[in-house]
Amino acid sequence: MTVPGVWYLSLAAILFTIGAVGLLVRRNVLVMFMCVELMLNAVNLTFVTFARKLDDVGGQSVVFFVLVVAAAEVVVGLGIIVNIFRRRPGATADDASLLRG
Amino acid sequence: MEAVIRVPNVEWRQLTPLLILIGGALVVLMAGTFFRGRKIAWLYSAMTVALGLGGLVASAFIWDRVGGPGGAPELAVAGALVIDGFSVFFTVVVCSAVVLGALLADGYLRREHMDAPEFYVLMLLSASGGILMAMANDLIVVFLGLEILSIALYVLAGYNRRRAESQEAAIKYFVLGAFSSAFFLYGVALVYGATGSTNLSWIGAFVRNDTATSGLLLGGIAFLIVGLGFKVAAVPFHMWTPDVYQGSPTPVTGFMAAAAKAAGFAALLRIFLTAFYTQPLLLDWRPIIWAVAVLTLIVGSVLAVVQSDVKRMLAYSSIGHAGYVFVGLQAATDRGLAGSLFYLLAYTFMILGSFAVITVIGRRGDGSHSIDSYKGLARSSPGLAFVFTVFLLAQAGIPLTSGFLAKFYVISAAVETHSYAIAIVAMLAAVIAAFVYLRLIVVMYMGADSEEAVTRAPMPVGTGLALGIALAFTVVVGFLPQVVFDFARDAAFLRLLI
Amino acid sequence: MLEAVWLIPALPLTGFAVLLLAGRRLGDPKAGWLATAMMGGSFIATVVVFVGLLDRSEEHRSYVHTLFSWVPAGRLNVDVGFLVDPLSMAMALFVTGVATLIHLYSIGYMHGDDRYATFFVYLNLFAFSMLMLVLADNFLLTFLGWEGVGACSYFLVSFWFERPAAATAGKKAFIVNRVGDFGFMVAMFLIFATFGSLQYADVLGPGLTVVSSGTAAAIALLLFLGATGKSAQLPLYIWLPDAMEGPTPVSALIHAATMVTAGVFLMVRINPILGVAGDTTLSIIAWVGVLTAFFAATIACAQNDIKKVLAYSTVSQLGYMFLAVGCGAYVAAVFHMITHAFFKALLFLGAGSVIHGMHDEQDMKKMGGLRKWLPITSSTFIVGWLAISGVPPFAGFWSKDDILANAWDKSLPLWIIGLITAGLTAYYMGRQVFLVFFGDERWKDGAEAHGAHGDMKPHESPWTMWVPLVVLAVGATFGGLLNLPFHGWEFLHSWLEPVLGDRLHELTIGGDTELALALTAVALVFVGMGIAWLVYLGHKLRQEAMEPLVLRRAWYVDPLYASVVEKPGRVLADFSAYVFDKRIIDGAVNGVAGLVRLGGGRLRSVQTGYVRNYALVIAAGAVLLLAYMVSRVGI
Amino acid sequence: MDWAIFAIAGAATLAGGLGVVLAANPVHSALMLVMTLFGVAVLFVAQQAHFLAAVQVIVYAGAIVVLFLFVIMLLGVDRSEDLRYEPLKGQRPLAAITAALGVAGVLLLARSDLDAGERSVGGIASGPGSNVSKLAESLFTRYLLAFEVTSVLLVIAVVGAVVLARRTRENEEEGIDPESDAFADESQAVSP
Amino acid sequence: MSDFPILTALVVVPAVGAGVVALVQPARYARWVGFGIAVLVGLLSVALLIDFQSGVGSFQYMSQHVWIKEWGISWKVGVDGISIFLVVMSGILFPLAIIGPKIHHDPRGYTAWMLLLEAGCIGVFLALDLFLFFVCWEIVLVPMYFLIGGWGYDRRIYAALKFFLYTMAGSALMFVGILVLVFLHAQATGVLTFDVVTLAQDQSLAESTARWVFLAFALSFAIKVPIFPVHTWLPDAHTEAPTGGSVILAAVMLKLGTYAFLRFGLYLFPDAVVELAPFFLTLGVIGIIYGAVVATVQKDLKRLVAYSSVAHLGFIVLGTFALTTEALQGGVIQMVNHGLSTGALFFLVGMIYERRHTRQISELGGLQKSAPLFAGVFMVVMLSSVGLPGLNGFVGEFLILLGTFVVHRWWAVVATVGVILAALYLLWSYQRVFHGKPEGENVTFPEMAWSERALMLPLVGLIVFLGVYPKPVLDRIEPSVRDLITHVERHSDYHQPEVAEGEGR
Repeated sequence: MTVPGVWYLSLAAILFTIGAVGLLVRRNVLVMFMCVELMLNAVNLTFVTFARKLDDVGGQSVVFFVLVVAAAEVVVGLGIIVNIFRRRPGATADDASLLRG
Repeated sequence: MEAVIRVPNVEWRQLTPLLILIGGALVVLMAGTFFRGRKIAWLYSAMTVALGLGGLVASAFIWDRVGGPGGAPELAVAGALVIDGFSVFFTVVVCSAVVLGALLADGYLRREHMDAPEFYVLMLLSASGGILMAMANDLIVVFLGLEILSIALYVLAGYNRRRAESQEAAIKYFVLGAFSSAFFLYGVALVYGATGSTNLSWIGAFVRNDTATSGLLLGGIAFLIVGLGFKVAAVPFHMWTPDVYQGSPTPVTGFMAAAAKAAGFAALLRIFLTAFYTQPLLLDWRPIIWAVAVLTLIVGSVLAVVQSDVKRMLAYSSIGHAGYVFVGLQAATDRGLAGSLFYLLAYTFMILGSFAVITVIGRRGDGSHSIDSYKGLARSSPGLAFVFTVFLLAQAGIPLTSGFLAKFYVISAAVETHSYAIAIVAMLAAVIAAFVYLRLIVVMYMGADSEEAVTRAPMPVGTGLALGIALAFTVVVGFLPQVVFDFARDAAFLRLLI
Repeated sequence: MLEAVWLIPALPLTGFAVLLLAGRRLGDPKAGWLATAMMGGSFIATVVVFVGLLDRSEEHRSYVHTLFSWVPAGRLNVDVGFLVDPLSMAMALFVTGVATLIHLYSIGYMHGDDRYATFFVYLNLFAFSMLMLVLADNFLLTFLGWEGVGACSYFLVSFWFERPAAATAGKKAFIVNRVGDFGFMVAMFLIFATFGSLQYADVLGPGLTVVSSGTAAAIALLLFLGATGKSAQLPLYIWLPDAMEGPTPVSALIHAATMVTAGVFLMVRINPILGVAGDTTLSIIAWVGVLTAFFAATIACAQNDIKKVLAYSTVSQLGYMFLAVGCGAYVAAVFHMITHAFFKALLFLGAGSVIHGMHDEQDMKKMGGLRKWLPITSSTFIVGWLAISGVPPFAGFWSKDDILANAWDKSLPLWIIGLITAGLTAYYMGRQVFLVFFGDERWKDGAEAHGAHGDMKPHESPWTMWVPLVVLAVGATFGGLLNLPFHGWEFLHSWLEPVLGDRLHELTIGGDTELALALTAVALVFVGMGIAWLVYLGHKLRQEAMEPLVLRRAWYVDPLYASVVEKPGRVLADFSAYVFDKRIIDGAVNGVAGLVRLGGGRLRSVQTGYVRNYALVIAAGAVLLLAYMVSRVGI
Repeated sequence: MDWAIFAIAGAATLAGGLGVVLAANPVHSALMLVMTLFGVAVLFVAQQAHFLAAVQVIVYAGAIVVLFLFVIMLLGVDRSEDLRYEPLKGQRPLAAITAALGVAGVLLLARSDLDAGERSVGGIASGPGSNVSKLAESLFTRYLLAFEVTSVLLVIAVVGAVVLARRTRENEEEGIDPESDAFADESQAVSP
Repeated sequence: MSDFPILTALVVVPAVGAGVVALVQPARYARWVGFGIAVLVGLLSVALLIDFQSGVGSFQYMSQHVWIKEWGISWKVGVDGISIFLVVMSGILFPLAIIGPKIHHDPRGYTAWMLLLEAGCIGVFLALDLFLFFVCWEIVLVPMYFLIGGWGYDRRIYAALKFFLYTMAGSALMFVGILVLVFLHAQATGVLTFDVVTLAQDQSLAESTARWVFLAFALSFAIKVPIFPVHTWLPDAHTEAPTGGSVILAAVMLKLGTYAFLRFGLYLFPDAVVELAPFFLTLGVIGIIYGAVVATVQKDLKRLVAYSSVAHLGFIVLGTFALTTEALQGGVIQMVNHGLSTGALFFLVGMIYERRHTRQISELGGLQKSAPLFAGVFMVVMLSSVGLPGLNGFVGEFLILLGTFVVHRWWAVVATVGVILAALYLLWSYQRVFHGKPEGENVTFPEMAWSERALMLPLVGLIVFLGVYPKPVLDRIEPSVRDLITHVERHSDYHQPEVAEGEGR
């Protein structure tokens, strides 16, 4: 018996939330960024689940694009991070708080 | 199994603006690889301007076919895009932003000794993302457009590597942008689950047939609002805006404020006024837009009051401007839509003009943005002060500027649908915001004459040109708006194409 | 000839205009002569018109000459037009006459003043305003004159504006008058609302029959409020004594002979309304009049300033006139007004002559024995004294007697108070004459003490000053002839008949009673004079005992007003301006701005600069939207 | 069987996710991320998305996580982060509340009508034929534009990376160090 | 004259003139060029007055050009008896304000802003299209803001900001009000138009809606007038503005509010006005008394005059809401009168400041000794302000009170008290400034220069003329006022009460 979609979706929702919370509580920019990846994975899982439930391959295609986007984001994001934190041990997001108010 | 895939027809002619920008970007990139050097930096700027203008011209041709009262909107590339007046309108907005942005970037890049070609490449590609969002008829295309627009902007925001603020802007924009696009994507997923497709036509058709309230769909809508609200800097998803606007290189800020916001709204308007434009759903999302509009108006103007950095001030005020566009969306009528469109177009010129001035005043190092830097500007460069004053007054919504008509249009739409409360809030927010602009004017014209002689900031040709264009648009449209009013009205024809 | 009526005010106006433009160039004394000539011309014009009116039969002695439409608005139409009738002509005659004399007097009196021409500018303007007041054919134009004389009074009282007292007095005169004008204005509104017009012809004519007595009473009392202001009656008399800060001719002209009688004139003018208004209204007027008369007389008994005495005396005499009006004895009122104009102008000018001769000394206690030094002045002054005291056969006797008889006719208390006042009048005027012209030459002590003025000698005035004195003395002596209480001699009575119509008051008492009353009054007058003689010449009684502080301080009315009106007003105004307006109203405005700033500051602290905070807000926003959507679906 | 796979893979996914968040050392976080990615890949397979599962492993685990590790090494930020300490007051409780409400919200909204949508709009996923060819057909027909547009994304990524990584000649000439400490003026107050 | 678009010219000439002045080289000619343009406008306005048909109540010289087609927005201007004199007054005062006061820096900027202001003000008086009206209404804020902020005194920036924001806050609501009116009208009749005449004729709003919309309008007007309790921007703005600015502010800009009450209040919302009249009458009366009381204790001469404006404007409000022919006529003529006398007062106070560099009453004194002519002129102007019959101020005040009394007895009676108070504060301040012995610098206080005499002559001349012979003015005002009242009567249950004998004598 196949596992009902709702289980997958719940799992995805929880994963998404874990990612979101991770971004909120972690100070290391790289870890924060990994958390974004967690969120994207959760979304991917959701898409795939819906694709199965709807018997529609479109959902899977979308995941494909998400992967590409994730890759591009990672490249640029890491570039930015490298640029900033090359000399900052800890790569702490909280350090970037010159601008405020 | 031998599978034959029938590749759908690609309507190249309808995509010309997009192709011009993307292809042009590649050309610039190539040129940049082969010819470097500061001497020909202007060339890239000129190319970009030419490409932007090319986009405008191409738009004009497309407008003839699809826009206007007699035009026939059509789907393109297997229903992934819609070519209609609306998309053409935003192509015009974004291309205008490209032209102005490129004009003022030239002087900036040379002043700051920064590499030119990649800047323009990124700008052009980013613009193409924006146009894509406006044309998109598929949520995943919206997402891709959004990412194209954003990722290029992340890089542009951090383009000035000598300024810590620029770097900080980039990282903040990037982290939060990625965060919010995850939300957007989750929204797409939920909508997909609820309707079976990411294509707006399908979604719309499904929603119209299916009367049951779908929780999934509503959740999806909520997350879509989060993602796009972030892009257009709507409260409470606005918090990146002041920091990023302040930190980014000034021309980038201008471009970002104009193009990214326009593109975000393009997607928002299209999604909500086509796919989700059904009576039961309207009841669900209109109150959200209402609340977001009110919050955006108030927070934007109130926070602008307490700023002392001009870029930051305008960042907050641009949040406020987003509020007005929301007022038009909230009306959810053709007039409201037209109002939002007109607002965005007028706003594009006002804000780019303003940031052009700020670019000049920023001086070498792009650092002097404190309000004190504007002291006595009316004496040292009266022309610049005057032009800035016009832009500020336009943003304040003083008559005979395009800014006034923009407010007039959206608030008319609100009033027409009997949304009086939001109309009043919008006008009061305008008063509060006016304080901000007046304060700047005060400093320029009436500030205590500082002891040290105010040196005249050098004014590059490109910036001057950008200022001239923006000024001309703001004033001429402010006085004789008929043509642009008609343009917005005809473009504001959003219908679900199936 | 009646068409020439416009000339009467036009001539002084011309004088005003010419002097305004060229007065400085004309200089001293040409400017004065020009003004006097204009005034004289005006007098002649008045006489001409008067003769013209005489030509007409009694029932046609009312002629309106309209110049142009002044304020045509909606249903209101007010013209600049002149009403020539017996009352206005009687007034115009004595106004122009007395004014001419005082203009003449001023030529000498003002000689050497820095702003000689300016003085005549004001004087001519005053004459013009007064004549407008008198000749107007509607309430509004009368009000124009009414306010005009008030303004001129203001200019003239504060003529020597360098002196703070003069400046304050002028202002006070104007403002107190304005209080009265309030009544006048409201009365006009009521008249318009009732009659739809402000023309005398419409209001006082046949239209009057439709008016209820209540409305009429309201109109009458409101106008009377105006009259109490202009004619210095209780409770608004306070400005007149202070107004003595002005040059003496001004006091004579404005504050004795003409302007202050405008209130009486107005009351007489509206006699038809008073008729409808009923007895209560008249009683109020009578009582205010008689009380004022008594009250002012008591104060006059203890004043040392030569002009202040005359000022209070004027207030007192005006009280008599209102008493007459209140008794319905309009003729008596007008009669007393005219005789009073003669003798009071005479007294003032005489006082001015004394002051002039004494080198601007006004304290009677520092005078004495001036009889020898100022023969003409003193003799004419004594004539004035006798006249005002009511010694027969001087003018004052006849007019005062007429009033007292009418008071007796109306009510006994009125008569008694009026009678006592007559005695007081004789007393304080006697006191004045004795202090100034008789007794020791006390001014010598002062001069010696000061040394500087050791060679000061009082001197008689130039002819331009004493000629008017003589003329007025003649008037004060024989003025009674205008209206002797004998059949066939009541000229004024019959002259005013067309104006008064059936309200013309006939005494109900017999000739014997009248005679008895007159004798009583004369007796009392002599008693008053006698006491004055005892105190101030005979030194039989201590002067101080007769001048209690409360009277010297004029019953403390000024301090009373200061503490009841001025001080609370001041506090209120300060509160309004510096607490209410600044703190509360403007504070609210600035408070809103402050609130925005405060809100901005608070919101600003949310914008911490930490990316994770921002992300939290985004997430929270997303959750909020979700929560809303959940609420849409239902849990 | 399906349940078992789901349970194991799901547990791995969640454990990996929690590991990413809770591991003090970023390197450990990256490794935990790999675990999650594998878990998700398994779940893909369980739902007939074979091609995606492969891509997931190749692209994510093979490229992205490796890139992360590179950067961690490059920046030398592999020191542990003190997770007991949170400089931003209230951040954690609020994050927890938000998360709880968020999950609750999504689940409440999703609970009733899971497959409310139209079926097979983008092409049937089940039935004969390989998953790869079906996906390919979908990508080259319905999602052709999106597919093409991803190229722009990649160009941007390349250009962006170049821009961000390059040392500019001008800067060196002028003696301006492009890497000069961006936060020279910023005090370290917020760092633990 | 029939073909010449004189009304449009009255707006366009100064507007273009402002641009010309801004570009004139060299700058020192700018002021004279500006003056010439302003005089030209003045002559045009006088020509208009001469050609104006008296006895006609409807709009004259109406001209209309489509501006934004589908929105029913057009450039529609017209003049009637209510607006004509305000236009002429502006035409006369602006040249004086441009050339009269001393300008210590950047005369070119000053002149250019002045001309722009003139265009805006005249635009408001002539506009018969709500959009055009609003545009002009708002646009005047900008030049005035610059005039106060750029050429004002110590606290000029605070004052300028306050002025701008306060007035803008008011017009914010009116803006919404305009749109509500227009769109409800469109929904009721199917015609989207901003045309004032059409909107007024159709009266398409429901009663309760009309009340709210009117209140939105009224708030904006009330702030501009200003009516108690939204008056506090005025003392600051008046005090800190340069002389020319104060003159225009008092003489012309405050009239925008009172005029708007007539043209866009009574005309568009007759029923709501009738209903709310007691409220506004009360505010007007409070303003009269309150302004006077507060003026009494002011220490700054300019501030005192400013508060006196609050009181005087209270009269105009009273006249407007009394809704009788007399009161309305009085209100209209009082607008002109107040413009002349308060304008002149501000000129004079400005001259005092130029000479003594102070406006503190306590630092002045005895000026009548040093400068008798100056004092004389001041006296005449002041008496006009006090409302002395024979000078212009009286005619308006009297008609207002008279007309109010007919319908609202007690309001009129209380308002009349204001007449006493006016004398109190003005005379008292006159005494402190001009009477007494001059001391210190006041001894050498210079007499009026010829240029100053030339400046004051037309004002004093008009003050006297309008006091003595207001008939030509009243005659031209009356038909329009009559029409307006008839309009109000037709669209509400109000009827002007009869006075005893009806028409005239």
